Amino acid sequence: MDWKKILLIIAVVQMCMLGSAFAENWSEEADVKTALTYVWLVLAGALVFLMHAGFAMLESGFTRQKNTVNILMKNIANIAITGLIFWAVGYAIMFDRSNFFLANADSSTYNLWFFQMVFAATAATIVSGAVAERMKFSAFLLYVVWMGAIIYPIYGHWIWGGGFLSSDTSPIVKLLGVYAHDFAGSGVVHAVGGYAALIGAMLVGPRIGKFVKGEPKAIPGHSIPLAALGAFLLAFGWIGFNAGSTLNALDKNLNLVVVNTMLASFAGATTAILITWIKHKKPDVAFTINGLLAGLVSITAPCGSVDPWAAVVIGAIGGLIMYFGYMFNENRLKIDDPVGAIPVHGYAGTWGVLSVGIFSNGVEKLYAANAPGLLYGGINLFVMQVISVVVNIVWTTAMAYIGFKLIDKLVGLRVDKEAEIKGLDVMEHRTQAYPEFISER
Amino acid sequence: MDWKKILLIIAVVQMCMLGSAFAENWSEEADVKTALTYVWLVLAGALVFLMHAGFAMLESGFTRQKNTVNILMKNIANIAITGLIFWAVGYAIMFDRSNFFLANADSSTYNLWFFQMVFAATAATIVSGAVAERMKFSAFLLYVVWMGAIIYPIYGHWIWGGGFLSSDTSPIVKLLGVYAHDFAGSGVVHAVGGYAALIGAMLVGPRIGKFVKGEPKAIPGHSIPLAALGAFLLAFGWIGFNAGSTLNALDKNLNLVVVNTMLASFAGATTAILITWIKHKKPDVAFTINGLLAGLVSITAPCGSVDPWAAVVIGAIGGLIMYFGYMFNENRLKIDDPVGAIPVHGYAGTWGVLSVGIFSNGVEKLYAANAPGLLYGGINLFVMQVISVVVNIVWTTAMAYIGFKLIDKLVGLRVDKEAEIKGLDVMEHRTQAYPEFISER
Amino acid sequence: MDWKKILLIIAVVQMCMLGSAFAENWSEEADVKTALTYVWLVLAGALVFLMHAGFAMLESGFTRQKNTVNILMKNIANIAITGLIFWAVGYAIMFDRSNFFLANADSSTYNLWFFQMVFAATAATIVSGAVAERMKFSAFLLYVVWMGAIIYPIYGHWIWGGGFLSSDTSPIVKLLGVYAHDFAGSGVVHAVGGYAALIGAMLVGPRIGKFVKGEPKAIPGHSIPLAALGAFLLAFGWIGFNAGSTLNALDKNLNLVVVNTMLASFAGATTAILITWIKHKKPDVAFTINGLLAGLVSITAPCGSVDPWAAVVIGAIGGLIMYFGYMFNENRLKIDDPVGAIPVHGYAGTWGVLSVGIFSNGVEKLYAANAPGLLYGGINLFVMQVISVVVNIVWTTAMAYIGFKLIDKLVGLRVDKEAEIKGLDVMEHRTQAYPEFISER
Amino acid sequence: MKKVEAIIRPEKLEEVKHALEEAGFIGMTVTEVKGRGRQKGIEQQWRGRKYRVDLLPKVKIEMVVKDEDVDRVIDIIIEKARTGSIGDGKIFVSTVEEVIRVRTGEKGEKAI
Amino acid sequence: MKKVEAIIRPEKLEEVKHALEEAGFIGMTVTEVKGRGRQKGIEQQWRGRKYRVDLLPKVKIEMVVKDEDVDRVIDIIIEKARTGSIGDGKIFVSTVEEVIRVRTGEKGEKAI
Amino acid sequence: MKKVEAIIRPEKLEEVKHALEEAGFIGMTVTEVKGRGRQKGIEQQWRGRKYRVDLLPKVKIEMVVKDEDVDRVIDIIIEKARTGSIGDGKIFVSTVEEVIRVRTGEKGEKAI
Ligand SMILES: Nc1ncnc2c1ncn2[C@@H]1O[C@H](COP(=O)(O)OP(=O)(O)O)[C@@H](O)[C@H]1O
Ligand SMILES: Nc1ncnc2c1ncn2[C@@H]1O[C@H](COP(=O)(O)OP(=O)(O)O)[C@@H](O)[C@H]1O
Ligand SMILES: Nc1ncnc2c1ncn2[C@@H]1O[C@H](COP(=O)(O)OP(=O)(O)O)[C@@H](O)[C@H]1O
Repeated sequence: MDWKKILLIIAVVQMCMLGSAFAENWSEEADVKTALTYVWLVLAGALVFLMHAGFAMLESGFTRQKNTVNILMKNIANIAITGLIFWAVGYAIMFDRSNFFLANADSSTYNLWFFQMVFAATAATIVSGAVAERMKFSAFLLYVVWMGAIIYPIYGHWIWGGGFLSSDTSPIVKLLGVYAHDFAGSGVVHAVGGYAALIGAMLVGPRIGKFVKGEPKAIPGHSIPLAALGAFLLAFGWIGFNAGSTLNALDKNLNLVVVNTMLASFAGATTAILITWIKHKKPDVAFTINGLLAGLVSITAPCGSVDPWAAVVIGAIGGLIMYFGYMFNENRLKIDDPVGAIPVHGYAGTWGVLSVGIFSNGVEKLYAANAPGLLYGGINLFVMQVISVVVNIVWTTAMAYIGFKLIDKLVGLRVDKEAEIKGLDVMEHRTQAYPEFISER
Repeated sequence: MDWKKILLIIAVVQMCMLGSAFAENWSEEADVKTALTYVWLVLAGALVFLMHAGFAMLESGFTRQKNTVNILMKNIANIAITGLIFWAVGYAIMFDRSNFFLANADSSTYNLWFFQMVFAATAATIVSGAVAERMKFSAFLLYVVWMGAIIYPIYGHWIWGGGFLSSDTSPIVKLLGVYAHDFAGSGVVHAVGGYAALIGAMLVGPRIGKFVKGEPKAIPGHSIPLAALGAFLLAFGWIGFNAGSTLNALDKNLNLVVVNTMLASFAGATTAILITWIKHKKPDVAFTINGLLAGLVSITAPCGSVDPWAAVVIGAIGGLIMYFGYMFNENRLKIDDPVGAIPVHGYAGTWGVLSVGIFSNGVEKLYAANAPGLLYGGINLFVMQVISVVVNIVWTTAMAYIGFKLIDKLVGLRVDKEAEIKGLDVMEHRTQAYPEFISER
Repeated sequence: MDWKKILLIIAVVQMCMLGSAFAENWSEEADVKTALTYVWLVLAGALVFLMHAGFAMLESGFTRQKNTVNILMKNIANIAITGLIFWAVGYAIMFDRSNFFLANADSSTYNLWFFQMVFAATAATIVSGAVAERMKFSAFLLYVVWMGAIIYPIYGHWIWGGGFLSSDTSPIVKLLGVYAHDFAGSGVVHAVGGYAALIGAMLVGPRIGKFVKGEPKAIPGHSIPLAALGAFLLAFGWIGFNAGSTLNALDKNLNLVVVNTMLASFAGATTAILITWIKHKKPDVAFTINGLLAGLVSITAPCGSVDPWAAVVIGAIGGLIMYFGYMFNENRLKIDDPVGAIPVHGYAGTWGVLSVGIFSNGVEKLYAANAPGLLYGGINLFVMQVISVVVNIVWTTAMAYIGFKLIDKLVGLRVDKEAEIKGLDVMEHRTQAYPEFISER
Repeated sequence: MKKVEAIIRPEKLEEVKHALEEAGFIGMTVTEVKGRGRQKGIEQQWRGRKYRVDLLPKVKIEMVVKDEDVDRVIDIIIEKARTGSIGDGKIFVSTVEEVIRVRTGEKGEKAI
Repeated sequence: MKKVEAIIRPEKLEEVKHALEEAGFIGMTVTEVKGRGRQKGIEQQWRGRKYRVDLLPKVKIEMVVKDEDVDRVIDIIIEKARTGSIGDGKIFVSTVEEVIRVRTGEKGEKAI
Repeated sequence: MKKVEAIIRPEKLEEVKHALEEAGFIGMTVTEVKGRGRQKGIEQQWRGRKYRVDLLPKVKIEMVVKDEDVDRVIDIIIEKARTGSIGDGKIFVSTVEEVIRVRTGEKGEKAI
């Protein structure tokens, strides 16, 4: 979604209404094309909503039992609070300054708000897994507000809301003759979440016992079935995430989007199975799940602009980046990321944005990169994507750093040692994930 | 959905067909508008169907391990049996006396039947959680038949099927000049389920150990991850539940419905986090989940007739009602409701119906209250909503009482003490939820 | 879907595009009817995709904890690898020889590929549960390739791709004057999966301890909640599976399809509750779940061609066939099928195909059997269905036999005794499903 | 000092624990066990196939007490854990030579 | 009376239990434990990182029997639980001074 | 031979285990237990209703060792398991009359 696109959508929708946008006649039926798009985006948005169940399950499966209630609470609170923040300010900042608290909204605004709100909540929730098992619940809630009100909508505005990376009047766009393209948000949603997760995990520090004399140690999660269920729910929701991002049910490109999304996720999972089988003698389940997701993250930006074979390549490389990125984080950067959020959403997200500049086939579409990538002889698109990646990383890490530092001052980022050892469930929520006591059976 | 609406839908659909409804030409394609509505309601209905997975997970997570198989069986049996009953008699009683066993049905009847059937099953399943861990499986099945054949379709007929609360020719409608409005069923579905749950829980009595010398004791459920998954699945399905209830894919109001649904659920969850944090020092996960659901239940009636800010208020109040209602039930009424079904579906459901009479903005729409609430200077709508609430409570409690008393005579409501202590799984189903025996590992 | 149908769909879609299929103008919006079908099939396909979460949960719930990671890995790997194989060769073999690697594809091809790919993966995954807890991971992956590249697409071609059972020019079709009809794949998908499962389970042999001196022993699974969740997800996905199979959003028959799908599943579950209550004194949860699924499998072929009452009968008989088939397999054939895949998908699948020849009401529709069954005086359709069943069983068992024998030569089918006793999770994946160790708490 | 090891019905734990507490016996260690005695086990089924779970869930209470307290402890346990039907459990008494409190290193009866 | 405490492989429980039953030894208490002896533990991995689980799952059988039965019980356990490779387990024997049946209050050998 | 039974904090297991290993004491059996001593238990809540979990999770280590090793084993456990606050645990020592290695049938001290 870029500026051009948003304008087009809004124009189309407005044309379908009698009178001005803000005095629309609610007792008339919508035009059938508009209605089709409405229904489609409601359903696609519902699928994205379910991704939050996916995150909740994935993250609790990949962390220890004693912190499970805390992870679940974070996921529920995240969608609730981001939703309210996005209603109050986020949407207005990102798209239209007249829509604070959804003032002046018509039916098409409501439609778009819903679809965009579930995206905003996705960006916010990514951090949850990376700082799991040690960040205070109150600190996390403050971060959620910061993300939903500032970090996400401002960067989102630059790419999707007519900001300097996508506006016709922006000098950089004029210079290069192309827009920064991020179809469904490898950068806007995932990399923003991923680099905020990087900063969060660095500032909160590793879990007790993760690094012993600098050596990373395995701290397995507590339930692979929950993690696998989460992965399936995420992949399911991703169909809505990507295909819905045409924002137009009549855009025939959405079929290609779905095919590319599927192929990249399959390639990511298969690559992870192979690389772990080779490197560690046995196919590893946690990496396979992360590989599937890395494939999905990678294809999120290019899915409307590349051929299926390229989707396979992009997804496979995404799987490799996830694997080596995870190892690099642990071995070199000594970052503790219990669920692998940083390589999956951050590194593979950046790769996804860059891959547009490499593999875009340049075919004219309603909404695609609409310029050739390196492989098709184009340079400018690639340059533009590099710029958007740099902006993405600099902005996100800087703002996340400021946010987490402020929160640290305010309430402290990390639970005390006793709480970490006993578990956040008992200490922060006074309950346990599986609270049945021996005598109760 | 009210009578006027149903007629309109049927008329539209019939006009789209050649010849009479019951001799429709199946080898022709449907008109594109009709087809869009068909597809939309099938998908929205599918989402509602998945709510039954949500109920099953929520209820098993919130109850003890020794009764988990029983809860799951009740949820599966409920949808199966209600479905068959609604096919045989329920639908005909509620909407059209010529459709027993779906006789004389055409494509639009089939479409509506599916969407209504998953609603009927929702009303029936609410009781399951409230009487959990002590009601006989056979008694529950008989109740399901009673609910699906009598309690639900008759009250439903009054509100949605052209009965005395919604028919143009009804004296009360003539007198007040407004219809009772219950968009997607805060009253028809949730309050009916909730008050039947109240009666069921009272008649079957509290679980052994719940009240010790009149003091309520905590009996924690066995798996918070299952409960949280259930909540997410329910919220996901609710998008179909509410947005589908326009019964018309071309009604642009459905976007507002989705926005209000989301905002109310977020407000409900956030309120529950805050109130428990204040009152009990720690944010409580079970109440947070119930708060999310209470927000959803509350907004189900008003979601097509109120502005987004009102949805936030309605959801937040719904969360409070849930919390204080739960406490009141345990502390004063000494009712044992393991999953919180009565405050969530009953009390918040009633609140939802009343809130229409307060917050309805009176904007003319294809299907909304179409009259102003108290805040907009209207009185009659509020009076009508009060009447419908009274009818709802009197009818449901009376019929549930008769039903459960009859069932008690027939097979007995409650398992014996031994079965309750050992668990219904072993005694009623001869198996366990996690049946792996030590030597099997 | 038969040949006639596919041609019709392709023709319609092509007519909606300017110029030739392979030079379509991507920057134009799709025709609204075409767009509606696209959106519908993407969503229906997404629902079918989620069935893979359902299989993963069902199968891990019904097997022992020590093999859970293995089952989950098999389900993830299955969808990933089948997806890639179906992209490379499967789709081309089944539908159009010019589409290897999705070459020459336009938007409608992409749309159909996605919907068909999730079906192919369903056929492949059915075997997973039947050979669970003892087949090598590598052997299973090779089987997946064999299924997705050979067994499934070739049989699928015969029924849905214009092969000898459905082509106008086929001698057998000319002779009988009817096509073999398998609406959504009781035969093409489920029976193919089910009989491949039969051969797989026979060749790999029963688990250690399943038969003691020829006597079958119970080996309970490890989590009923996971199994029940799986069943609900499968039923949810099935709505897309069956209703999507009209391949045309404007086919009004899809409402009947949904109604029949629901009713048959309810009848299957109810029958299983009753038969186990009678035979074993207590309603059995595992059989109830299998009964629900058997009802769904049975109705998958006839759902577009029969009346609702017939759907109830077909589903109920499906439930009985599942129950007695399972008993027969264990008591007589001494086959060990941990999840009941063979009776559910194989036997009930065959029943579904045959039931078309019995209950088809012969009403002319866009896509249905379009010929009367035995009950309506027709003979030829029944004969044709019997033929297709025979071809189905012979082809599948023969090819599965060849495949598994080859794989046995190549890598061996079965893990060694030590691995089976210790569990495949530790031996094949070096991890555990619930890996939290005592000292980690 | 003696170790009193009582294997009782899980549903009786709360009552026994409470009564012991009232009598001043606080320290104890509880383990979930499975046991078999005269009680026959419950028949279960899986897909209609019967199987007997002949090891039933029990709870084991271990208490180390002074020699002179053994009889009172036993009496309390018997009083509270008895239902009169098979499966009520067993109590075993044995000698413990030394008890040490980890926190302080104290030994003998004061460490109990 | 003696307490025989045997720590064996979980997969052997069924067989040992059955053999003891045949020989007339019904009463027993079984606990899931983790143990370490000469056996080295299994190496596992999580995201490619190895970790050794050096406490392996075992099953502990506790039986209180008459003095004269100790040897037979030990023989049966050894016979059924032995595989010959490291990790087969250990048996410990100690004295129990008193046994009480909760249901009846009976004491001594008749309570076993 | 003596059985040393130590009930310690779960989070100390790894350290204690490691230290015993260094000192040459490999064989042990570990059980998850719940215990109560002077420590008061944690208050939890469920829908705002408080309840006290007065049995806290502990880990029981059982080691059978030669008589002369008892003191060293105790010292190591105390050193590693002590935090100085209530709930550190207890150690019980009792006599074991016989030890048998299941794999070989060896008896007595060589079987430890
Ligand atoms: N000889 C024994 N050794 C060890 N534990 C025993 C023995 N006999 C019984 N138990 C334990 O005591 C529990 C209750 O024994 P049971 O025989 O069922 O009670 P009762 O003697 O009252 O019939 C058993 O489940 C088992 O855990
Ligand atoms: N000294 C000991 N004290 C307590 N338990 C022990 C001791 N030695 C071994 N065990 C228990 O016995 C189990 C099997 O011991 P192991 O040494 O592996 O067998 P083996 O000596 O036959 O090779 C261990 O897992 C542990 O539970
Ligand atoms: N008399 C006893 N008998 C059996 N176990 C005991 C006894 N006293 C304490 N324990 C066990 O030791 C654990 C720690 O005891 P606790 O009294 O809390 O430590 P401390 O004495 O250092 O305060 C308890 O949780 C319990 O498992």
